[in-house]
Amino acid sequence: MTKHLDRTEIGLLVALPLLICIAFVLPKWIVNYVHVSMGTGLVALGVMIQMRAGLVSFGQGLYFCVGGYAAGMTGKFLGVTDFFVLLSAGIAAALCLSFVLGFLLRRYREIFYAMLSLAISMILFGLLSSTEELGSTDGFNLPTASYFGWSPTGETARLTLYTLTCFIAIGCAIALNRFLKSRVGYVNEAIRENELRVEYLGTSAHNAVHLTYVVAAVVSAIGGVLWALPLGHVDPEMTNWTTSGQFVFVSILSGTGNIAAPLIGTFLLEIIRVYAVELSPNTWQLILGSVMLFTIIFLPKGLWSLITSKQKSSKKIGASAPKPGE
Amino acid sequence: MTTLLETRHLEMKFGAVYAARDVNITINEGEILGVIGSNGAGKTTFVNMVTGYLSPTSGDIIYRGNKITGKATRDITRLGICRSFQIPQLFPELPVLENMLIALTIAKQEKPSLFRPAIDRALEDEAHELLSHFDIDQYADQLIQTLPQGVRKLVDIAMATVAKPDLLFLDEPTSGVSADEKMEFMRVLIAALKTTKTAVLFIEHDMEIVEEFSPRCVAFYEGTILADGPTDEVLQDDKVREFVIGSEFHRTPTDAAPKEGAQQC
Amino acid sequence: MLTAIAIAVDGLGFAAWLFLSSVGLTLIYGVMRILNIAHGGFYALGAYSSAWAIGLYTATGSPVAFSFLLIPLAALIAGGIAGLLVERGILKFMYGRDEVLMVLVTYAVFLILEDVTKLIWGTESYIAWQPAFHFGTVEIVGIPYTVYKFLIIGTALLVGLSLFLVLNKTRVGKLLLVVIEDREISSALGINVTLFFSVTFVVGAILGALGGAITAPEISVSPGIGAEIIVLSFAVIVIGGMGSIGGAMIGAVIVGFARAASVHLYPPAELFSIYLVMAAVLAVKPYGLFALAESRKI
Amino acid sequence: MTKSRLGASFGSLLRNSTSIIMAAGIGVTAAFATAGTAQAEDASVKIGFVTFLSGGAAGPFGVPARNAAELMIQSINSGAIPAPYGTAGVGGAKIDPIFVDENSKQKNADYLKLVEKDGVDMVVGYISSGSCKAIAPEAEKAQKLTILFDCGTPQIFEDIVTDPKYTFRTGGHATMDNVAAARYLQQQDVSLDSIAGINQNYAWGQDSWRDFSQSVLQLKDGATVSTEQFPKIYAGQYGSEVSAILTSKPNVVHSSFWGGDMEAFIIQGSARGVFERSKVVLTTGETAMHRLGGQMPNGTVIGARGPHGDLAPESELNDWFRKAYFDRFGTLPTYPSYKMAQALLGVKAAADKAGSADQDAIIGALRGLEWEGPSGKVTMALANGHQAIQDTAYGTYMYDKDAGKATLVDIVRFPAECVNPPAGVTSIDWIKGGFQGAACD
Repeated sequence: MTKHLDRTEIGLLVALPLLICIAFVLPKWIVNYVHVSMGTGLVALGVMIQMRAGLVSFGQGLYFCVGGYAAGMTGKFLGVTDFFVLLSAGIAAALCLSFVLGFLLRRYREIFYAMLSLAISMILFGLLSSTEELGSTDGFNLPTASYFGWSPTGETARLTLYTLTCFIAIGCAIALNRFLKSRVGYVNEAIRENELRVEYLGTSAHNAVHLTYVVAAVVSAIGGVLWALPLGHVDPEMTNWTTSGQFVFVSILSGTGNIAAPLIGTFLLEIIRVYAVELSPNTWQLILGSVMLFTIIFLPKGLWSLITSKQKSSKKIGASAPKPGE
Repeated sequence: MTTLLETRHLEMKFGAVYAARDVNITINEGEILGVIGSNGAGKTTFVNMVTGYLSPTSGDIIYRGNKITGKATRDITRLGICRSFQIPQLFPELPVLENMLIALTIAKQEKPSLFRPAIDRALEDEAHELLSHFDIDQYADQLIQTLPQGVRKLVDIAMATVAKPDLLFLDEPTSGVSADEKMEFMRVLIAALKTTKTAVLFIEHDMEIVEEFSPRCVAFYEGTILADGPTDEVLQDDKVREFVIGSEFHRTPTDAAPKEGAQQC
Repeated sequence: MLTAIAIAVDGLGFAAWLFLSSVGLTLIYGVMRILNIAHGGFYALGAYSSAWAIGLYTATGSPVAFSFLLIPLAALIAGGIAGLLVERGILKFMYGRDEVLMVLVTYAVFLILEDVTKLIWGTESYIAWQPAFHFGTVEIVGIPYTVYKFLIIGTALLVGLSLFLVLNKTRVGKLLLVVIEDREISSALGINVTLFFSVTFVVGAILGALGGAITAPEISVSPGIGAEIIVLSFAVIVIGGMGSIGGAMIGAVIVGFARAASVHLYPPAELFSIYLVMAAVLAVKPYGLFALAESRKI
Repeated sequence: MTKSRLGASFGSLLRNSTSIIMAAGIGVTAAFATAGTAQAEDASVKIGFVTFLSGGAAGPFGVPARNAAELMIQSINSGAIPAPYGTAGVGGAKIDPIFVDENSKQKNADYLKLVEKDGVDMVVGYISSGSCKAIAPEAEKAQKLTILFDCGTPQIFEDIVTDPKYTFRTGGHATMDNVAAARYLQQQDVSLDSIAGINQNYAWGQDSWRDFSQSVLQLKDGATVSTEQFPKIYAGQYGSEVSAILTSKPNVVHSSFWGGDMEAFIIQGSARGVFERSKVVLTTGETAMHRLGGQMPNGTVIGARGPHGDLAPESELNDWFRKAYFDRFGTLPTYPSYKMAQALLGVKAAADKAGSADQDAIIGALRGLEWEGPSGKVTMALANGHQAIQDTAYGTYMYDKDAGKATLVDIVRFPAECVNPPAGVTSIDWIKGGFQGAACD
C-alpha cells in the first residue's frame, strides 16, 4: 500500500538507481560534484529540519566537522579503515555532543539560537586550529575506506564509496521525510508557528527541539563522514562560520518544502559556482550573489516552489483535498 | 457534586501592582461559570496562573485534591485543564485542518515513534468531526491567517477541546465576534461543549451572554473577587453594578496602567 | 599591575573600534529587524575609500592634519551612496519578508559588494598610515600608545553619546523609539515607517563605513576585511542585546577586555576568546545583556 | 488504487524533474563541448592554474602569482625569455591556461573538474598548505602531473604522499625560512637571549614559530621565550599584542605574518616603537618592502621564502623578469611571482629536455632536474626528485630617503644544504637534533 510510502519517498527510491547509474554515464567530474554534494547536502538537510521548527542553525558545520574528524581520528589513531566503523564513530560522536549541547540550545529561539550555535562551532574551530596533533588548520588526511575487510583500490574504490554514499544519502532522506511526518515533525511545525500553543496542547517544545537538534546533528555528521571519505582530508574549515553559512543559504535557496530540495539545491549551487568561476574567475562571487538575490526576489519560498506551484495548479483541476504535510 | 478545582489565597504581584489578591474560587465537575470584570481586573491573570503560564506569588491551586501550583503548562494540560485565548493562539501559516491535526497528534499520548507517520485517515476523520461540531468544517483547507476573527476564535476553542479536558477556560470567546452574532456563536459553542461533561469557565464582557449561558458568575475587581454566586444575584449586587458593569463604559486610571494593560493582551 | 593597566588600555582601544564597527548593525537591527550581513561590505567600502582618499591627499604633500577630515567624509560618501543604493534598489522590495530571508538577501548583497570593492580598488592593499603617526605616542606605565588610538576611543564615545542624545532628546529620535517598540502601532499612528527605514539604513551604513574608515590608517586595507568584521560585530551586539545601542557599547567593552586579557595572560585562547564570552553571556542571559522588551502574547 | 497513485507520482515526478534534468543537461553538454575543443588542438599544452583570486590571500600572493603566470605564459609562447629559455613553447607546445580560484570549499572537486572536464595536461598552483595536503593524494589518484609552486608545509612528502609519482613541489618548504632566519640573526651578532613571536594562529604561523624558536634554542644556549602571541589570521588589530611584546622586552621579535596582517603589524608596531626596542624579523617581509617604503623601519630583517625578489642574485634572467614584470604591472615582482616563474621555467626546462610536452616525458625529465630560475639554481633533490631545494637568503632593510628607494643590506646567502634537513629526516627532528649534517660552508 502507498500508505507507507508517500510520493517523496517513491521519488527518492526511483532516484536511487538513477543516481547510481550516472556514475557510469556522466563524466567523472560531474559525478564527483554529485558525490560531495550528497555529503554537504545531508548537512543542509540537517539545517532544513531545524528550519521546520523555525530554528536557523548558523553552526551546523560543527557536526559536519565532528563527523569528519571523528571518522578521521578513528582512522588516524586507531588505524581503523572500515567504512562502517568510521561512519559509526562519526555518528556516535555527534550523538553524544549534541545530546549534551541540546540541553543548552533547546532554550533558545530565533537569532539567539543562530548565534549560540555559531559561537559553539567557532569554539571548536578555535580548538582545532590550535591543536597541532590534528594538523591545526591544515587538517589531516583520512585513510582509504575498506569494507568488512575488503579493500578496493582505484576506480573500484571510488565507485563502491559512491554507491554506498547514494544508499546512505537516500536512506537518510527517507528517514528524515518520515521524521518530518512523525509526531515530532508536526510538533516542530507548531513550534515554528506558535510555541505558546504547543505548550498549552500539552507537550514540551524543549524536548522536541532537543530531539530535532540531535537528529540534525547525526545526519550532519553522516554528511561529514561521507564528504570527508572521498576527499580523504578534513580540516577545521569544516566548522568555520562561512561553511555553516553556506548550509543555511542552500537550505533557504532550495526551500524547506521537500526533503529532496536541499540535496538537489546543494548540487545546483555547486554547479552554478563552478560555472561562475569558469566564466569569471575574479568576480565569481558577484555572479553567485546576483543569482541568490534573484532567486530570493522571484522565488521567496526557494527553488522547490517552482515545482510545488506547478503541482498546485494541476491539482486544482483534480479537485482532490490537499494532503497535509506533503 | 465533586470539587474539581480550588484556589486558596492566590496572589500575583507585578512590581507594586497586585494582579490578583486573595483569590479563592472553587469549580465543580461539569459546572459552567461566567467571569466578569473590567479590563485589568485580573481575570486573565487568574487563568494564566491556573494553567501554569504564570507562577503565583503565593497561594495554592488544588486540582482533584492535588496541588498543581507552579507546574508547567504542558503538565497541567495533561491533567485535563485546557484553555482558549482572548487573541487566538493558532498556527497561522497552516490550514485549519492541519492545526487540528497537530493538536490531535499531540493530544494522543501514545508512544511516539520517530519514523511512523503521525497522521492517518482516522485522525483526519476525527479532525473533520471536531470541526463539524463547531460548524467550521467548511474552512478546513484554508490558512488560519486568511480567516475572519470569529472563525479563528472557534478554531482556537476547538483546539482547546481536542484533549477532552475536564476543565476548560475560555478567555473572552465572543470578543471579535460581531454583536448580533454573539448569541448564536455562544449557542454553537456551548452545544458543542455540552456533549462532554466538561466544566467551563468563560470570561465575558457581555452581561446578556453571562445571564443566558452561565448559572453561576464571579466578578473580579482590581485583582480581588467582588462577588461569587448565582448569576442573577451577582449581577444585582451594588458593588458589581458600580465597579464592574458601570465601568465597562468609562475606564478608571488604574485600568490603563501599562503593566496590567500588557497583561491583558 | 602593569599588565592590568595594559589590559585596560588595550581593551578600551579594541572596544572603541568594535563599537564603531558594530553600532550601525545594532541600529539597523533594532529599527528594521534586519540582521545586515552587508554591514561587512559597508565597513570595507569605508576603509577602502578612506585609505584611498588619504593616499591621494598626502601624495600632494599637503599638511597631514587635514587628512583627518577625509575619514568622516569618506565614510559619509561611501556609506551614504552604498546604503542608499542597497536600500532603495533592493531592500525596499523585501520589507515584511521573513527575518531569515533578509539575512540571506543581505548576504547576497555582501558577496556583490565584495566583488564591487575588488573591481574598484583591485586586490592590492591600501596603506594610509599618515594620520595614525601624526600625533605620535604617549607613554602609559612605560608602554607607548598612539594618540590616534585615543582619538578613536574619543570618536566612539562621541558617536555613542550623539546617538543617545538623538534618540532620547529629539522628536525624531523619540518617534524612532516608537518605531522600534512597535512597528504596526507606529504606522497606525501615522509615522512614515518607510522613511524611517530608509534613513536608518543609510545612517547604519554610514556608521559601518565609519568603522572601516577610522581604522584604515592603522591597518592595511586589503580584500576580505569585510568578512572578518561581520562575525565579530555580531558577537558584540548579541552579547549586548540585539538592537540596543547601550548594549553594543557594553558588548564591545566586554569583548575588548576579554580579548586583551587573553592576549596578555593566555595568548593561545585569543582565537576563540570572543566566542567563549558570547557563549558564556548567552548561557546566563539568553537574549543578551540589554535585550529589547518583548511584548507579552497573552 | 495503489497503482494509479503510483502512476500519478511517477508522472508528476517526471514532470517536476524536467527543469532539473534540463539544467544538468546543459551542464553536461557544455562539458563535452569544451572537452571536445581541447582535444582538437594538439600543439598546445593546457595548464590549470589554481591560486587565490579572492579573499585575504589574493592581494599578496594569489594575484602576483597569477600575474607572473600570465607574463611567463606570454613570454614562453612567444619565445621572449633569455637563454636558455629562448625557444617558443614548452617542448614545442604552446601553453593554454585556465585560471581557477583556490578560495573554494570544494578544492578537490574543482581539481577533478580541471582534470576531467577541462582536460588540462597539468595543474600548477596551491598557495595554502591545507590545499596542498588535500590535493597531493588527489593528484596521485587522478594520475595527473601537479606542480605545487608555493605552499610551505614539510608534511607533503614527509607524511602525505611518501612515494610521489605525479606531484612535484618546485619551491622549498617553510622550515628553511625559519632556520635561515635564526642563523642570520646569529651571524649578525644580534642578541638572542630573549625572543618573542607574533604569528597567526593557524598551521603556517604555528609551524613557523616552532621551527624558529627551536632553531634559536639550538643555536643559543639559555635563550628564553618572552612571549608567544598567536592572533587570529586576518585579525588586523594588534594593539594588545604590541603591548604584550613591549612589556616582555625581547631582543628579537619573530613574525611569519603575511599580506595585510604583516603590513598592519608593521604600521601598528613601528608607531609604538617595537622595531626600535627589538630586532624584528619578518620571514615574508619582502612582499611589503616596496609598498611600505619609508614606513618599514630600517634594520628590520627581511626574508622572501627563498632567494627571491630583492634577495635574488643578479643574472640576466632575473633582470629580464623584473623589468618585464614592472613594465607590465607597474610594480616589482614579489616572491609569489618569482615562485610561479620558477615553477613554469621548471616545466619548460623539463619539457625542452625531454623534447615533448607529454605528461610522462615531463615527469621523467622533471624528476631530479636542476634548472635556473630568476632567483638562481633550483634542484629537485628531495623526495625522489620531487621536492625542490634551493638556497635562501636574508637581508636587512634600509630605506634610502633621498632616492626614495628600498634596499636590502647585509644580505647573507645560505646554501640549501645548510637550512634544509637531509633526505629522510623530518624537519623538527632535524632541528631538535642540532641540525645534523647541515653543510654551511
